[in-house]
Amino acid sequence: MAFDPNNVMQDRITDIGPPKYDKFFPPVIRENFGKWKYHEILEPGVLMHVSESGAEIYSVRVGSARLISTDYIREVCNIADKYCGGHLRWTTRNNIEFLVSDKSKLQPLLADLRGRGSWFPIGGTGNSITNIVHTQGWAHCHTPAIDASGVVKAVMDDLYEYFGNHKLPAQIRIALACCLNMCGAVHCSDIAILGVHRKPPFVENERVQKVCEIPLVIAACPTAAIKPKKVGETKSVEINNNRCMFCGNCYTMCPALPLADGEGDGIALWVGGKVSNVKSAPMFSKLAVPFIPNEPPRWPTAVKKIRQIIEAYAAGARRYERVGEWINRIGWERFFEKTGLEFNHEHIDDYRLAMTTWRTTTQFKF
Amino acid sequence: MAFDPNNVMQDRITDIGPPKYDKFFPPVIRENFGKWKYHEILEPGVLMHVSESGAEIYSVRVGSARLISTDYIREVCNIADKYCGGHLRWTTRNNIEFLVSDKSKLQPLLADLRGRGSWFPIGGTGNSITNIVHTQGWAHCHTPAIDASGVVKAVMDDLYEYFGNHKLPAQIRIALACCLNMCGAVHCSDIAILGVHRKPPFVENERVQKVCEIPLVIAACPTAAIKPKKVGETKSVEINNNRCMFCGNCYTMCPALPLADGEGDGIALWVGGKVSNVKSAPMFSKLAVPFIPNEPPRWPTAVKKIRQIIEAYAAGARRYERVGEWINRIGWERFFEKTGLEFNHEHIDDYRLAMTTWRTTTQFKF
Amino acid sequence: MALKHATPKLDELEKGPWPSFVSDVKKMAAKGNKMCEDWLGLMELSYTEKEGHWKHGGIVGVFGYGGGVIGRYCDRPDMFPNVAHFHTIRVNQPASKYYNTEVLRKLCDMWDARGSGLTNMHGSTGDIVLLGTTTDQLEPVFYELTHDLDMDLGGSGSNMRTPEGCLGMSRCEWSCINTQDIIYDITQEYQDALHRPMFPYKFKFKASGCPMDCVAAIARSDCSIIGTWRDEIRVDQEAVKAYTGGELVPHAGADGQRRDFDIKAEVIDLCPTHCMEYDGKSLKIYDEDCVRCMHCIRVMPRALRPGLDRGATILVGAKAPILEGAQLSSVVIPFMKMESPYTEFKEFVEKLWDWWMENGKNRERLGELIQRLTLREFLKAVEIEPDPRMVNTPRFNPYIFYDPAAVPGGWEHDAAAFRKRHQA
Amino acid sequence: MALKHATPKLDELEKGPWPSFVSDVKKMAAKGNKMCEDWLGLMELSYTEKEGHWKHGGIVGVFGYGGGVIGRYCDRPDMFPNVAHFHTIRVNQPASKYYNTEVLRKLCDMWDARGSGLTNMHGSTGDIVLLGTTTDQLEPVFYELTHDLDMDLGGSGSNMRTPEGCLGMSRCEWSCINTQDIIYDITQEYQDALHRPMFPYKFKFKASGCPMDCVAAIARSDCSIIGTWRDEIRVDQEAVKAYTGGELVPHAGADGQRRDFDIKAEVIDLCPTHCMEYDGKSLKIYDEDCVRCMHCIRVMPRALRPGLDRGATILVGAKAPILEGAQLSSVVIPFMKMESPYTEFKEFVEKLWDWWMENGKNRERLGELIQRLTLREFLKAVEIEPDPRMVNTPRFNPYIFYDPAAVPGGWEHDAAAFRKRHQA
Ligand code: SRM
Ligand code: SRM
Ligand code: SRM
Ligand code: SRM
Ligand code: SF4
Ligand code: SF4
Ligand code: SF4
Ligand code: SF4
Ligand code: SF4
Ligand code: SF4
Ligand code: SF4
Ligand code: SF4
Repeated sequence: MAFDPNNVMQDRITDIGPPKYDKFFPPVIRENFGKWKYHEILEPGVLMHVSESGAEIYSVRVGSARLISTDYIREVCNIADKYCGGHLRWTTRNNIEFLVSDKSKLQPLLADLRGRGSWFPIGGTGNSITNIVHTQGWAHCHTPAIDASGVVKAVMDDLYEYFGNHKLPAQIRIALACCLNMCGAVHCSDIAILGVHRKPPFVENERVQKVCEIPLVIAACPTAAIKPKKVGETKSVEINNNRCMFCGNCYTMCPALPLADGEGDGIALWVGGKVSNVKSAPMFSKLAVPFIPNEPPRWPTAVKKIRQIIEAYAAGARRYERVGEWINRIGWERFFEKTGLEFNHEHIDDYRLAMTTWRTTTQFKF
Repeated sequence: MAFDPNNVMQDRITDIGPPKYDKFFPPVIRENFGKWKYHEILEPGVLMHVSESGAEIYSVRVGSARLISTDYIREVCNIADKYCGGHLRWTTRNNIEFLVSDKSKLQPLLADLRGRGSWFPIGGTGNSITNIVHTQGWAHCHTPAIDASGVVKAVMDDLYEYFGNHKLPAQIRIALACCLNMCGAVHCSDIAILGVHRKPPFVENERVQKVCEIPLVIAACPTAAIKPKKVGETKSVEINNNRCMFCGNCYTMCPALPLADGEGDGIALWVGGKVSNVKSAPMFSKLAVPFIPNEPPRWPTAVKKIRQIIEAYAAGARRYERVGEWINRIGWERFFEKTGLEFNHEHIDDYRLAMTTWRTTTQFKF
Repeated sequence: MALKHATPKLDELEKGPWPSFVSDVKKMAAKGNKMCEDWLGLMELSYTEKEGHWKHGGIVGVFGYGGGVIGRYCDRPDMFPNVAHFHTIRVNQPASKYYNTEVLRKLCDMWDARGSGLTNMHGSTGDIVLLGTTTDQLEPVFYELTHDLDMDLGGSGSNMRTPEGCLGMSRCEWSCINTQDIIYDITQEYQDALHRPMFPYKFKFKASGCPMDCVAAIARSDCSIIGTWRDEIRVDQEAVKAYTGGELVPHAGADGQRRDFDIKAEVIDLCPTHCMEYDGKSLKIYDEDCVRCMHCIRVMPRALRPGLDRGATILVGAKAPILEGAQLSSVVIPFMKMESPYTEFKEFVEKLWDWWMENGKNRERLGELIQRLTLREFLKAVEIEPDPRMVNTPRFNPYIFYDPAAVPGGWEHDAAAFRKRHQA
Repeated sequence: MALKHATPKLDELEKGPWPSFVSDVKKMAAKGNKMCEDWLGLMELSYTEKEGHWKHGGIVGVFGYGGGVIGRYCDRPDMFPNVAHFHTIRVNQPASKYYNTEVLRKLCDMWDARGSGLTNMHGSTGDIVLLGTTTDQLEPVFYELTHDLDMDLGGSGSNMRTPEGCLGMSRCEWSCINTQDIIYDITQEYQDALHRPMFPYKFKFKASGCPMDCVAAIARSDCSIIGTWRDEIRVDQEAVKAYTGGELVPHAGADGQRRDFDIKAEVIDLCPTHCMEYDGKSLKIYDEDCVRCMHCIRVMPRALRPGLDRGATILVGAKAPILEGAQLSSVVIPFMKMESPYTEFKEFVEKLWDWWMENGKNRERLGELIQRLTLREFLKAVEIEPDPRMVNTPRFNPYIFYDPAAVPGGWEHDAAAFRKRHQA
C-alpha cells in the first residue's frame, strides 16, 4: 500500500534498522566469509583476495566525488550489472569497489571504466593517495569556512598522478573538514585541510534572546570568552575578542552570532597524523600552514602548498614511512626547511596541553 | 678588627659575592683549564683526566653523608693536606673529590681512605649508584613527611655494593625529597624517594587570621580546595577534603594548617626519570609505588622495594640503558611484572595533563 | 542547455581528470531538476562571496524519531526558491556498504521523486546521505524507505550515531572479529538510542577487524572496537623463503611489482619492539614482545597471519576538537572475546552509558567526561580493574588522591593530641 | 659517653657501611656540643613519633639582606632548649665547589664558635649550608664571613637563588662553555637580585658545559645554560681503530675494564638519529643530522670530541611541581655564543625579568607564567623569533589566536552588509 498523507501512522514501520550486512553479498563472499587467506594488489586499484578454499574475488576500486547524483549511481549500477552480477560496495573513504567474481570479466571491466571519460579513475590502493575524506562545505552546511567538494576536486585534479599508482613511500591519507567541528575527522590525517574562521562572531543583540539559550551559548565557549550582557531590557551576550580563537562553537549553539566572512575565512593545513597502529601509534595532525585565503573556484595556493609537502615527503621518506613518521625521523626543523614552509607564532601551541609540545631537551638539528 | 655587637654597621662589607671559582684551584687545574683532552676511570671512584699538555690530574671520589660536622670536615682537610696539597672539591651530588696532582700519592691516598673505617667509601663513578641527592627531612625543615638523612643512610647501606663498582648497565641516579616541594629535584631521577602526606590539613581557626594571609593561602592550592570561611567573628578558611591531594602548599603559606601525621605520612617511589640528553631526552620520573608507611629508623620496606627495582633493571637492561630507557623498551606492563610491583588506581594520572598519559593505541604486550 | 543561473566559477571545476560533481549536478539540472538548478546557483553565489548560504538547521524530522534528518533552509529563498527547504536525510547504510544494483535503483527512483536527486555516498559517519528535500516529503520518504526498501534512518542529534565498521571478514584475511555482525547487532539492539535522543551528546561506535583500523575507529568513535589476538603470529617459513627469494611480491604489491625485498631492512629492523630475528633460513618471532602492530604481516601477508585466539581491544573517548580538544580513544579493555550475542560487551556499554547519562553535562562527550571526572572514576563505574595497558606511562605528578579508607583514621587529625606533641 | 638523650632508634643508623651522620653528630655531642646533643634528642623524638619538630620559619636575617637565612624554631623548646633557635645560613659556594683546606678550616672554626658545628656540604641549590644557630649570632657570622673568609650569603626567598654550574673547563674535556666564569659573572652582576627580594618568586640559574648536564640545569633552573657546538664532531680515526681493536677501554672505563667493544651495537645502532656509519675502517658522521646527544663521544672519548664552534643552548622554565606541576626547561635560544662579559645573554635575562616582574603573580615561577600567558607572549617580550627548535611538535589543536592585524578589517564585521547577503 502506498503512503497516505492523511493517515501518516497507517501501518507504520519503525526501528527496523538497516538491511543485514550480508543481504547484498555476492555469493563468493557469502561462501568465503572469514576464510580469506591472502590478497594481492594486481595493479593500482585492482585487488585480488584469495580464500582458503581457493576461491578468488577481484575488487576494482574507483574514485568518486562522493557528492553524486542518482543518475551517476544508475550508471554505476549499469556497470556493476554488466561485470559484477550487480554487486558493488563503497569503501570507508568513499571510493566505489566493483566486486568481480568472474575473472574473465576483470579486463573488460577495466577497459570499460577507462572508456568512460573522467568519471571512474582507477586506483586508491596501496602506496597511493586515495580519495579525500571530506564534508559538506557550502553545499549543505551552515558553519563552513570553506567549500568541501570544490577544494577536494581541485586538490585531486592536481594529485591525480598519485591516485593511480604506487610510487609513494607509503600511503598518504588526506582529509578535509570545512570547520573546526571536523566532521571529516581530519585530526589524524597525513595531510589535513581545515576550514578556519579568523573573525570573532558579531552579536545580533536583538536576536540572541529570541533564538538562543544563553547559558548554553556561554558554556559552549572553550576559552570562556562569552559573558551574559543586558542591552536595555533584552538579554544578550558579550564576547571578549581577545579570548576568541574563532572555533565557531557558539555559533553552532546560536545563529545570532555569525562569524563567517569572505575575507576572514580560509584554509589551514595540517600534517603528520595517522590512524593505523602499524609500526607507530596513531598520531594527531600538526599545524603546517596556519592560513591560506579562500580562493574559489580552484584554491591554487592550497593546492600548491599541498604539493610542496607531498614532493618533499616523496623525496625524503623511506619505504613504509608515513608522513608523520618521516617528520619524526628528520625533525620539525628539517620539515620546514625541506618543504619551504614558514614557521611562525601560530605554530606554537598555546592551548591546554601546550607545555607538552615544548622542546625540553638540547637535542635538535642546526 | 673583630665584630662589634654594639656597632653592627661598622666597616660593613656586603654584596661581595662568593670567592672566585679559580681561587682554590690546584696549580695543574689552573694551568690546564679548558685544555683537558680525555679522561679515564682507572677504577671505581678514581678518575684520571689528561690534558693536551700531557698533564694529569687524579680525582678520588668518596661518598659523604652531606649532613656533616666541622670535625668531619677537618678530617677531610687532614687527608687533603697529606695527599692533595690541600686541594679538594665537592661534586654536584655531594660526594667529595680529593684532587691528586702527584701521581705517587694516589695509591697511598686510597690505602689511607680504606683504613678509616666506613667514613670514606670510594666510588660513585661510571655505572655505579652514586650518592643520593637529598634534603632536610626531620633534621631541619618544617614541612617534611619523612626524614631525609636516615632514609638515605638505610638505602645506601643496602646498595653499598653498587656504589663501589661498575656492574650496572648504566648509572643509576637516586634522589630523595621529604615533601612535594621536591627540593631534591627528584622529578627527573632514575629512582626517586618522595615523602608524601595523606591527610588533608586541619584548620586551626583561631590561629589562621593571626598567622596567615588568607588570600595567599587560597591561591596556594593547586586544586582550589580552599575557600574563605567565617567562624563567628574570626576569618578563617575551609578545606574541601575531596579536592585535597595533600601537597602541603597551603601549609607552606600558613602554619595554622598542619597536615603532617605519623600514620598518614610515608614514602612514594618513582622511577625512570633522567636529566642528561644522552641518547634519549630528559624524562620525568613516573610513579612506581604509591605509598610505603614511615618505618624509622631503617625504612625496611622502602629499602626492599628499591632493591626489587634495581635488581629487575640490572637483570633486564642493556648496556647504556638508563632505567627509563629500559622501561620504555619493555613497556610498563612488563615493568610491573618484572619488579613484582602492583599497578593500581593511584598510578593512573588524574591531574591536568592526564589525557596525555593514556594508551591511545592497540600496541601493548599481553 | 541554458540553465537558470550562470555558473562561470563552478564551471572551472568541470576541468581536470578527477570526477566533477559540478558536471554531474549540471546534467541533473539540464534534465529539468529544479532543485539541482537552484542549488548550482546558490553554490555559485557562495563561490563569489566566499560565504555559505545555509541557515541554521531547524528542528524537522519524522514522527516518533528524534534524529535522522538535518533541517536546512537557504538564506536567499528570494533568489533560489527551489532550495528554500533543503533538508538532509540520513539513511542507515548496511554495515560496510555492500549493495546490489536493485536496491540502489529503488533508492534512486524514490529520491528522484521525493528529493533533489543528490546524495553523499557516504557521509563521514557512514550513512547514506540524501541531500535536500522539503519538509512535506519527510514522512513519505520514511514510509517508502521502511516499506519498500527495508531501510531505516540513521542517527543525528544527541543519539547513538549510526555505527560502522571496516569490511572485516567479508573480504579481509586479517579480521580478528566479525566487525559487520558486531555493528549490525549493536545497531539493532540499540534502535531506541539511535532514533530517540537520550544522551548528553552524540555517541559513536566503530569497529575495525584489526589494528590497521580501516574505519578509523580510534580517531572517531566514543567506543572503538578493534580486533586483535593473544597468541602467536602464524608463520609459514616456506612463504618467508619465497619472499626473501624474490618469488613473492612484498607488501602484496602495495609498493608496486617489486622483488628486491630486504627482509632485514624492511621487516626485522622496522618491528617497533625488535622482537624478530632472521638467520637467513627461518624467521623467529618473540611473540611475548610483539605489540601486534601488523607491520610484518602486511609486508609478508602470505607468510605471516594473525594468531587464532582472537578478540577485541576496547578503547573509549575519541572525538573531534570541540569542546576540550581532540581525543583519540584510550584502552580500557585490553582484550575481550567478541562472540554473538556480545553479552559481555553490551553489559560494559550499558554501565558506561548509565555513568555518562548520570554525570555528563549537556554536550559533553564521553572522552571529555572522563577527563573531567578522571579515568579512575570511569573504571570504577564500569567495574574494570586498572591495568598498565591502559596507560602509556603512570602519573609523573605527585598529586595523588589517596583513598582515605587506606589511611589510619582516614582524613581526621586529632588536633589536640597534635598540639600536645607540637607547640604552635 | 652518656649523652643527655638516649637515642636507641638513631643508634640503629650507626650500623652499616655507608658513612653515618648519627655517629658523626654523636661525636660532636660527646665533645660537649650542646646544640648537637639536643638536636639528637629532637631527631630521636621525630623517629619515635614519625613527625618533624620544627616550626614554620620566622623572618630572620642580616641587616640589609632579604635572604640567605632560613629561620627555624623547635616546637619543643621545653625538651630541647639548645635548639630552640636553629636557623640555617646559606653561604654562597665558589662555583663548582673547589676549596683549599685553609678556607675550610677557617669556616669550621667560625662555625664551631658561632653555630651548631653542623653543615650540609652542600645544599641542593649549591650553597654551603650552615645548619643551626641563634638569631644573635647571625650578624657576627655575616661579619666574619665577609671580613675573614671573603664569603657572602647565598639566596633564599623571592630572590635570584645562588647560581651553580658543573665543573666545566676546570676538569672536563667536554665543556663547550666556561660554566664557572658564567656562574661567577652572573652571581656578581646580580648581587642585588640575589640578596634583596625583587621577584614574584625564586629564580634559579644553572649552567652545564655540555648536554650531559651534570648540574641538572634542565630540571632545576628557571634559566638553564647548556653548552653545545654548531660544527662537526672532531674524529680521530686512529683512536676509533684503537677502540675497535680493543686497545682502548670503551666508555672511559665506566662499565669496567672491558675490551669487548662492539662499535656497531654500542655506538652506530644507539645513535638516536642514526647519523653514523662504520665500514670497518673509518667512522663517518653525518653531522647535519647529529643532535649532539654526546653518546658516541662518551663511549669513545679519545676518538671523538665536540666541535669547536661552541656556545650554549638557553632553556627556561624548569621547576618542581608546586604549583602547576613540574616542568623541564624549554629551548628558547637554540644557540648563543657565551663570551665574557656575556652582554647578549644579560640583555636577554633582563628582558625576561622585566616581563616576569610585570606579569608574574605572587609565587608564580617563570615556567608557570609562560604557561599562563603563552610561549608566544614570552618570545615577544624577549624579542626572539619563533623557531621550530623551540618545540617538539607544532600545535595539534586548531584553536589558533590569529593576529587581527593580518585579517582584512581586523575583528570587525559589517553586520548590515552581512545581513544583506544573508537573510536571518
Ligand atoms: C577498503 C578499506 C576498508 C573498507 O571497509 O572500506 C580498506 C581495505 C584494505 N586495507 Fe585499509 N582500507 C580502508 C581504509 C583504511 C583506513 C581508514 C582511512 O584511511 O580513513 C586506514 C587508516 C589510515 C591511517 O592510518 O591514517 C587504513 C589503513 C591500512 C593499512 C596501514 C597502512 C599504514 O602504513 O599505516 C594497511 C596495511 C597496508 O596497506 O600496508 C591497510 C590494508 C588494507 C587491506 C590490504 C586489507 C586486506 O588485506 O584486504 C585492504 C586493501 C588495501 C588497499 O587499498 O591497498 N589499511 N585503511 C578502506 C579503503 C579506503 C579507500 O577507499 O581508500
Ligand atoms: C663530578 C660531576 C660534575 C660536578 O660538577 O660535580 C660529574 C662528572 C662527570 N660526568 Fe656527570 N658528573 C656529575 C653529575 C652528573 C649529573 C647530575 C646528577 O646526577 O644530579 C648527571 C645527569 C644525571 C641524569 O641524567 O639523571 C650526569 C650525567 C653524566 C653522563 C650521562 C650518563 C647517562 O647515561 O645519561 C655522563 C656520560 C657518562 O657517564 O657516560 C657524565 C660524565 C661525566 C664525566 C665523565 C665528564 C668528564 O669527562 O669528566 C665526569 C666523570 C663521570 C663519572 O663520575 O664517572 N655525566 N653527571 C658530577 C658528579 C656527581 C657525583 O658525585 O656522582
Ligand atoms: C554529514 C556529516 C559530514 C559529511 O559531509 O559527511 C556531518 C555534518 C554535520 N556535523 Fe558532523 N557530520 C558528519 C560526521 C562527523 C564526524 C565523523 C564521524 O562521525 O566519523 C565527526 C568527528 C567525529 C566526532 O564525532 O567527534 C563530526 C563532528 C561534528 C561535531 C563536533 C563534535 C565534537 O564533539 O567535537 C559537530 C558539532 C556539534 O555536534 O554540534 C558536528 C555537527 C555537524 C552538523 C550537524 C552541523 C551542526 O553544527 O549542527 C553538520 C550538518 C551538515 C549538514 O547540513 O548536512 N559534527 N561529524 C557527517 C555525518 C554523515 C553521516 O551520518 O554519515
Ligand atoms: C636547603 C634546601 C634543601 C637541602 O637540604 O638542600 C631547601 C630547603 C627548603 N626549600 Fe627548597 N631547598 C633547597 C633546594 C631546592 C631545590 C633544588 C635546587 O634548587 O636545585 C628545589 C627544586 C627546584 C626548584 O626550585 O623548582 C626546591 C624547591 C622548593 C620549593 C618548590 C618551589 C616550586 O616552585 O616548586 C619550595 C616551596 C616554596 O618555595 O615555598 C621550597 C622551600 C624550601 C624551604 C624554604 C621550606 C619552605 O617551605 O619554606 C626549605 C627550608 C628547609 C630548611 O629548613 O632548611 N623549595 N628547593 C635546598 C637549598 C640549599 C641551597 O641553597 O643550596
Ligand atoms: S565540518 Fe563543519 S562545516 Fe563541515 S560539515 Fe561538519 S559542521 Fe558543517
Ligand atoms: S568562536 Fe569559539 S572561542 Fe570565539 S567566542 Fe565563540 S565559542 Fe568562544
Ligand atoms: S623537600 Fe620539603 S621537607 Fe624537604 S627540605 Fe624541601 S621543603 Fe623541606
Ligand atoms: S594540601 Fe594542597 S591540595 Fe590540600 S588543601 Fe592544601 S594546598 Fe590544597
Ligand atoms: S581493519 Fe584490518 S580487518 Fe579491517 S579491513 Fe582493515 S586490515 Fe582488514
Ligand atoms: S606485528 Fe609488529 S610488533 Fe609484532 S612482530 Fe610484527 S612487526 Fe613486530
Ligand atoms: S656537563 Fe658536560 S662539561 Fe659539565 S661536567 Fe658534565 S660532561 Fe663535563
Ligand atoms: S652525538 Fe649523538 S646524535 Fe650525534 S652522532 Fe653522536 S650519537 Fe649520534
